[in-house]
Amino acid sequence: SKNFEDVRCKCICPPYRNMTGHIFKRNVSQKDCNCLHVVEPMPVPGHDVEAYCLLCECKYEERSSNTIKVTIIIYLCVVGALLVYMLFLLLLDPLIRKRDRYTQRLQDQEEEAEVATPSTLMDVSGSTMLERVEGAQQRWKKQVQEQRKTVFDRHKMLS
Amino acid sequence: SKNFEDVRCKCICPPYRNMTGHIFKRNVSQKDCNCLHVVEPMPVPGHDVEAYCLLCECKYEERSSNTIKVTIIIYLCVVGALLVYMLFLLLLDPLIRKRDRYTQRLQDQEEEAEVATPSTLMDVSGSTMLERVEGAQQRWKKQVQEQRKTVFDRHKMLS
Amino acid sequence: MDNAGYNTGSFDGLHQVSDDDEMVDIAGATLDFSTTDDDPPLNSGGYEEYSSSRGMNGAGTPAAMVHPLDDPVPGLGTYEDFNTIDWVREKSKDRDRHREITSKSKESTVALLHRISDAFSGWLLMLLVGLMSGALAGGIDISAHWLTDLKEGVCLNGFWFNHEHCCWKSNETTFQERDKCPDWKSWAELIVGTTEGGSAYVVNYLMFIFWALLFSFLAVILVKAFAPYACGSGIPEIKTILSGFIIRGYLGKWTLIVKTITLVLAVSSGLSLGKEGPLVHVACCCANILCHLFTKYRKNEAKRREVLSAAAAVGVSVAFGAPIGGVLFSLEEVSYYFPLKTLWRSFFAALVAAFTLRYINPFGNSRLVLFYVEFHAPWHLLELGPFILLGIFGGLWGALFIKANIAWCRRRKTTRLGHYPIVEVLVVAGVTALISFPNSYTRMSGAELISELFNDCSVLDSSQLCSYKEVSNTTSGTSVGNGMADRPADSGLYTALWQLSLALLFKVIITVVTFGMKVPSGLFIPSMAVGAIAGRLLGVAMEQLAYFNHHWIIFRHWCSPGADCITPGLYAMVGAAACLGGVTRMTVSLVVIMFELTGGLEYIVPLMAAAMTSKWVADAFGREGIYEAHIRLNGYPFLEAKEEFEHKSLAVDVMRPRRADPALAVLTQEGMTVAEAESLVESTRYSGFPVVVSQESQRLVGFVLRRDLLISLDNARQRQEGVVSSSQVLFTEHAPAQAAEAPPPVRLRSILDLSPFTVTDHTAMNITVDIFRKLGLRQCLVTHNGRLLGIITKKDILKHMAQMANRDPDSILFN
Amino acid sequence: MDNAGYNTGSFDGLHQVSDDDEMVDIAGATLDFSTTDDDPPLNSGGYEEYSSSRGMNGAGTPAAMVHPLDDPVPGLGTYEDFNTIDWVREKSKDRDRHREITSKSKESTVALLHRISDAFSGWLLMLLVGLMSGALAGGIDISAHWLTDLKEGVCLNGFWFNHEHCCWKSNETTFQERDKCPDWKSWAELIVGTTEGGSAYVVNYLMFIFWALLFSFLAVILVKAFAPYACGSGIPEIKTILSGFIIRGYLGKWTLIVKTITLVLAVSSGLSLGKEGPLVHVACCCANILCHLFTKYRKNEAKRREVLSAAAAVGVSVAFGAPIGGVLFSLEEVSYYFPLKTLWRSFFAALVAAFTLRYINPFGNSRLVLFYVEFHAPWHLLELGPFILLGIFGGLWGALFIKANIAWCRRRKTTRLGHYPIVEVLVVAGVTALISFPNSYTRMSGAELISELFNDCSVLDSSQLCSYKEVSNTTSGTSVGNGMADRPADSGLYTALWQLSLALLFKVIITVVTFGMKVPSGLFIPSMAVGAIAGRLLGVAMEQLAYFNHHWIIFRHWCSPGADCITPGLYAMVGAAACLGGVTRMTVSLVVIMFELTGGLEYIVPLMAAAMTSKWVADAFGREGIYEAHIRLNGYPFLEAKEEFEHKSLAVDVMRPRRADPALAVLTQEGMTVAEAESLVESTRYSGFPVVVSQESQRLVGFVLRRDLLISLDNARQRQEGVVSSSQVLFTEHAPAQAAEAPPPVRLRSILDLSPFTVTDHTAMNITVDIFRKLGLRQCLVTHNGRLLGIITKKDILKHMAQMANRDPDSILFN
Repeated sequence: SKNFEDVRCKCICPPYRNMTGHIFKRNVSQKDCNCLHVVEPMPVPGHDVEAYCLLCECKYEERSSNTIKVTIIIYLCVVGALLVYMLFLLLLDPLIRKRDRYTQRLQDQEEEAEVATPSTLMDVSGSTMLERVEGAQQRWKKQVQEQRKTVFDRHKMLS
Repeated sequence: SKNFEDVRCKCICPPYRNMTGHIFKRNVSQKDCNCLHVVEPMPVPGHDVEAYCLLCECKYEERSSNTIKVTIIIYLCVVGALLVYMLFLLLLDPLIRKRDRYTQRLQDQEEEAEVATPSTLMDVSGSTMLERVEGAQQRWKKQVQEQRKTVFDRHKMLS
Repeated sequence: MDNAGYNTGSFDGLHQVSDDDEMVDIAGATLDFSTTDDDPPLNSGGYEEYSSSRGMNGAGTPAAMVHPLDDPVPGLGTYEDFNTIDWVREKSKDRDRHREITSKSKESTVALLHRISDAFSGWLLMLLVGLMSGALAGGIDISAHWLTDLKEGVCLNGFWFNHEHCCWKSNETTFQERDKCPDWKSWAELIVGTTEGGSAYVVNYLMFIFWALLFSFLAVILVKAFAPYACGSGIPEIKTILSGFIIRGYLGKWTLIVKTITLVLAVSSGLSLGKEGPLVHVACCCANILCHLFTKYRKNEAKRREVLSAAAAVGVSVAFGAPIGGVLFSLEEVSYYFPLKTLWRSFFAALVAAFTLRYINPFGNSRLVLFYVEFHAPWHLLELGPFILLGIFGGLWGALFIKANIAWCRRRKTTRLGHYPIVEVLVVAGVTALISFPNSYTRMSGAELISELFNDCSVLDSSQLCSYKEVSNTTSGTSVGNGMADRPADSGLYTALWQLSLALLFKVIITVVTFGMKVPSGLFIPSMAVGAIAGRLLGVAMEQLAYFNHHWIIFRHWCSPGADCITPGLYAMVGAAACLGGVTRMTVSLVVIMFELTGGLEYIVPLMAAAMTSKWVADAFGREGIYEAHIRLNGYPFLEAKEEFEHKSLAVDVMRPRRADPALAVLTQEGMTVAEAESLVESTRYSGFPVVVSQESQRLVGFVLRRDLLISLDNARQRQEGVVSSSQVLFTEHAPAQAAEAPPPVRLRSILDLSPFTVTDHTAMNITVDIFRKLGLRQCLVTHNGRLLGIITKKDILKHMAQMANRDPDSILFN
Repeated sequence: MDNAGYNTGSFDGLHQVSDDDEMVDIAGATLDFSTTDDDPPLNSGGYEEYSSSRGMNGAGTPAAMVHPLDDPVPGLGTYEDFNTIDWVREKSKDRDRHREITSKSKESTVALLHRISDAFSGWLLMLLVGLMSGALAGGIDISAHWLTDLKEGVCLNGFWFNHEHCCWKSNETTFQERDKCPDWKSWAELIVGTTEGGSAYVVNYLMFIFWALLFSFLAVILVKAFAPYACGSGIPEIKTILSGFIIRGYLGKWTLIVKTITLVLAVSSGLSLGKEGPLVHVACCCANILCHLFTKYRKNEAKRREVLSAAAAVGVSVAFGAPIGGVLFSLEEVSYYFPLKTLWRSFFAALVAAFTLRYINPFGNSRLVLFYVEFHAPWHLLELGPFILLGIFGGLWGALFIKANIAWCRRRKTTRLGHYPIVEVLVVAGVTALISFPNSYTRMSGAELISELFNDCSVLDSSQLCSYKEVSNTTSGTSVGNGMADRPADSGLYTALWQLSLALLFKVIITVVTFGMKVPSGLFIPSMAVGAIAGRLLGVAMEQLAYFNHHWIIFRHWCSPGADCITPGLYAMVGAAACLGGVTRMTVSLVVIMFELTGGLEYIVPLMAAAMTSKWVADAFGREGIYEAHIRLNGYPFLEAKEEFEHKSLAVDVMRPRRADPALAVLTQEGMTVAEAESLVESTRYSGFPVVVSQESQRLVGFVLRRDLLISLDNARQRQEGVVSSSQVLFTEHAPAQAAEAPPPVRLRSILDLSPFTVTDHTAMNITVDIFRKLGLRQCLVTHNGRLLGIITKKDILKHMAQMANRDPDSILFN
């Protein structure tokens, strides 16, 4: 099941008798991950192989390039989605709302009628899915605003 | 400072090409504790040495024979002293005490006048070193007796 | 339906179903889960609907099974935001629940199954927390690595590969430049087409700064837009939450998403911060969210805190690949209430998380952390001298850092600086990028730097730090080990040392202003980096000293020429431990974490010596670690379990009312009307009222919470027929004889806590503080010869402690 | 002078000096230190001498510095044997002391030095405990090794060498018989002059039995003669002591000496017991004795228990070479009150002890334990199946062992069997020797057996367990590791398996009757041996199964021919952990100990799986581990912190007096005469009396301890002029107006505890139990609406818990 791309045996051979160090990589199975199988071409004559190989260090490594790919793509998607949603909230949302029946209520929210607001919001929601989502979104926005005030404006927390 | 006797380098070489396994010991310094220095005479011809040595495992070990000697001797002394003292308490002590003024009081101790006894014992001690030691010994004996009753007779504890 | 007291207007069935949806719906527009028991349902008017929907729902979804212990009035037994929970009440609620399930389980098989699933739900939850945290940590590691390398260039055979993975198979890598391969293009190569020369350098420099600014801007803007609570390290707040404080939304799903995302951005932007502290916050968020799957934990604040304690262990476990160290960190540093059961569970969860991370294998080398090392070079007893020196350095750095950082944060809190969080982040990120690019040791990420510094110079190494002069006969013999004899330093090493010194200076300064900015920021990595640099410098110095002076009496016995007697990497490790210890004041958990990082028991003594020295030195300048200092700065109601209360005060000195104050507001168990009770509640701001037999005798009957009282009175007025303002409020068991035409009384014995904690007025405050700490009380009544005298709340104690320490008692902000 | 209340008759200066002598004098005839505050000084008549000697002494020895907080009346604030301490009182005593020193330290340099030395005395004490315990453990290891080999033969070039050290330099050892050398003579060789043949075997057999009988006889006779408390493992008693119980002499110097000596004898006699549990007892004895060097710890029972908790960690640390595991063992298994400070200190002490032991190097191989292993063979996920099987086996063995051992111990306790402890030991030792000699796996000591079983078969091994058939091509390739591919078993291995099976059966049976005999006996090694045998058997079986069926679907992916896929040594290790876990119910500490024994993080998951399964399986048969079972068998007053109190009882159901009982015996704060008070004390056996305002109102003022009251009244009668039986006893602050001719009142407010703990009658018992546990109370008063109603003591709670669990409440013996 392992991808051919995703295993390697990496041998690092340090400088030896006027030769510089070398790095060798091959994809062989874990069992064969040793100097004799990986170091090709062998840079030393036959009788020196044992000594040269003693100095080399071979490590078998595995990775999953699919995991990496999927992770990075998901990450970029989430960042993108958040940015788009942020722009939407910043730019488009106020425009849409302007001709909305919620306008009144949103202005109410600006004043801090904390206890009453959720229930008044709840009154209108509950009929269609969209409106309930809307209501939840409003509550969430209020909450973030509250957090923003606590952290950024009043510096009550997390400073 | 290290005793010549107390270091060794022990190489265990497993069976190799029809040769049986061997154990080699030499006292060399830690730096020299490797197959080449310890395995003498080398049982294989020159070109096989590397391979043979790869199979051998060499371990540098230290001990302190003085520590061992002292520990064992101390241990035996303590055991001996305890045994002698036990025999003394068992055999000689009652004989000495028979013509002693303490006889009366010791019999009192047999009855469990627990609270009063220590203080009456204390009354007579305190004048000479010997008597104080005697007093302490009596108290200790009483305590051991008490423990013995708790553990061995009444089985109140440690069962 | 389990979220009693949630949305007060509509308890209809439809909404109940959607309630469960919302928990898994992360598509943006939903309510943060933790508001589910947020809004005070003072104006609940839908009780009938509520109970009917409950009946409907009880047979429905499995998550919504019947809970016989549900309070009849929604909202009873919940807490408001920024309040402290009552541990005793929560724990006995859970015990009642458990007893109920146990006794029911004898009746039917379903109930028995329910009991078994209830018993194992804790373990299942732990498994899930471990899996989720491990997966997230793996994702963070991979993304951060990629994004960090993105500042430098891009991989052509797959943009998602970081530098190392881009050259995974390439055979063009050489011994000197191990990650050079044609697939990886630096920005200069892409833009101006050359890798060498001044123009390439300038392009790379500019791109580096550009990305740093972009990443940090994105991080701060996302935090500000979606989850302000996601900033900072989170550990001070989690400590406070674990001690019983409630911060709604702090461990919510928005916080989780935004913290995960912005943590990667912040780390990649090159700012001097680490991901270890925020990972603890992330793990706690996971735990809190997963708690909502299990009734046992969703509805009980105390039980949930047990899970959070375990989650803190999980966070450290994945941050350092150290499960045991994580558990000890949670025990030593974070947790408040840590029963043995939690010990086992957090160990389990930490293991699961570590193995999940191991399975994901983010670094491709089977290690959980970048700076894992494995060396077995011996150390000599005389080296304890330099190790203790490092400990002193670490302690000084810790004390200095705490003082400077707190001063800076106070400045941010109080002056106009705090009004420009975005500008602040951008400026710091820009300056960091500007200064750090020219120096290769600041350009690399903190974890890589530490990894490089911890590394012992073997023959296989080609880094600048290992450029020693070759001495003849070094490779003689057949010793296969990695250890190499001490050698004189080469000019490359001297350059490296200069660069390291500058990096040290830069890190020390920039970390002070970075920690506390409005991006997720951990402190472990920068602290360790500072210590590792200092340690490596000292280590190389010692090595050269020993090499050139091996005839000195102190070196003679163990540092003969040709011997490998000093390991600079070990010094770096000890230095890192010392600095981390100085800042956080961890001891055992620190040593165990380092021990798990290196896997060798032989270094416990050097690490211990350094950690202890560092703690003692730092304690001489101020008793509190960075987290406690931040807790105090923010005025959270946190009763430190480590420091003893040393003063001679008695309970009577701390309790309210003071001598000059008006008498304590009490309710009587009978004889009060609803109107009187309501006006008493309205006219005061206390969160609870003692109930006494009569005003004259002041003999204590019980204690009733303001919130419970308000809800119950409200409820009675709306539901119970004939209740008017002149109705009697009764806390007694049996109603006294009343006139026939009198309105029916309101019976409130069910909300009365009949076993309030009391101490006598002569009780020493140290005992009282101990009781508060160990039992997790919120308030305690004070009596004298059986008469009620006053009340002590947690806030009173904290204020008193502040006063005793000559601090401003009004710095305690919350209840 | 610090031993206030010690010997009541002679407080002269001479004796004071000798008092310090006694502490270091171990020459036999001195008093065990722990009786120093033993005898109740009810009839103290020498107060004047006492205080004068105190004045004399205060300027004298440094250990006897002035303690301003000394009680004026000797004996106040001490406890009687077999009583429970009051943690709250002890802790606030210590805080008062500390505060006093702190405030004094501002006055003079001497006082400042005193304060500093006081602050560091804890660390110094820990250092000493670590050094002493480590040294003793080293001595025990060396002696036990030697004595064990003495059963077999003797070394001619130095009788003090054991077999291995005798052949230390000999080059006559061969690969097959690694410890054969001419210097070492078996008894047969010395007596009949031959090493082979029937007669030699018989002589060796007889000598083996002779030595076993001699050693066990010496052990039991020394225990009986000098320190009966030295028998058993000691951990149940130490648990009880740490929870606040007092057993005078249990941690005394005679116990230490005799336990050390007889432990070696018992282990060497070949009995199926280990030295690990008793080492904990030895370490605690060291700590207790060293406590007497520091006033801070000598005079405060609570502080001393902190040190003892750390000492328990030290004991495990030296027993297994596992400092972290030791600390966790102390935390999880033994300790009751374990503040963070103790965590740091016990870690420090455990490290010091481990390094002392490492320095002594008892095995000559730089390892701290005989059965240290280091293998890195990987394991496959599918192997979790057999590991869980081993966990089930361990759990079953644990449950069975506990039941059988407790039944046997109960038999010993109640029937005539208990009257012949010496005969019992001799018979068991004889039988053990008789049966174990023919089987080489029972003949060797438990630790050696475990070491052999844990060992992975490498090419270097020549043991019977590693006799596999040679398969061609096994040594091809240049793999340098020790791992070898799986091979088919040889006949030698089959013989070994048979022998192991018999050994398993024998060990299982003999351990049940051995544990609890009147010699020092630990349980860890026998349990681990049982598990290791079972694990090895299963491991070899799995290996052969995989070898011969490598085409099976479950083996195909990981067990291809020529691969080293199953490590029987790992199975042995997992089995050992499972059995130990089943018996002791340890989890985390067990895993960490095993982890430190092997040094590889990769085996945590198998160990964890086995330990958890084992605990769950064993818990299904009975909740308590072997130590708790022994505590219950002996009726010690131990309030288990792990199990929750699940019943619905209220405080009013548990308190005394019950409904039918006579009213509570109370004192009034004024109006009682000395004679009345004395007769009240005489006519009851309560250990304390509440003081109320008046008999009618029953409003609580405070609480006074019986012992304090008796001592004070006695003291007043003897010292205060004019006190007669009709004198008033006053607990009030201000004396009421009295007739002029009335005798002077006895003022006892100073001994009155003005802050007794109270709960209301409606408090649920689970909360009350929690309060008792967490605060370490001895008693608690029960009130109703401010009136005193009754009292709950720790014993009442334990009795109630016994009743709830359908056990005999009278099994709780002590107070």
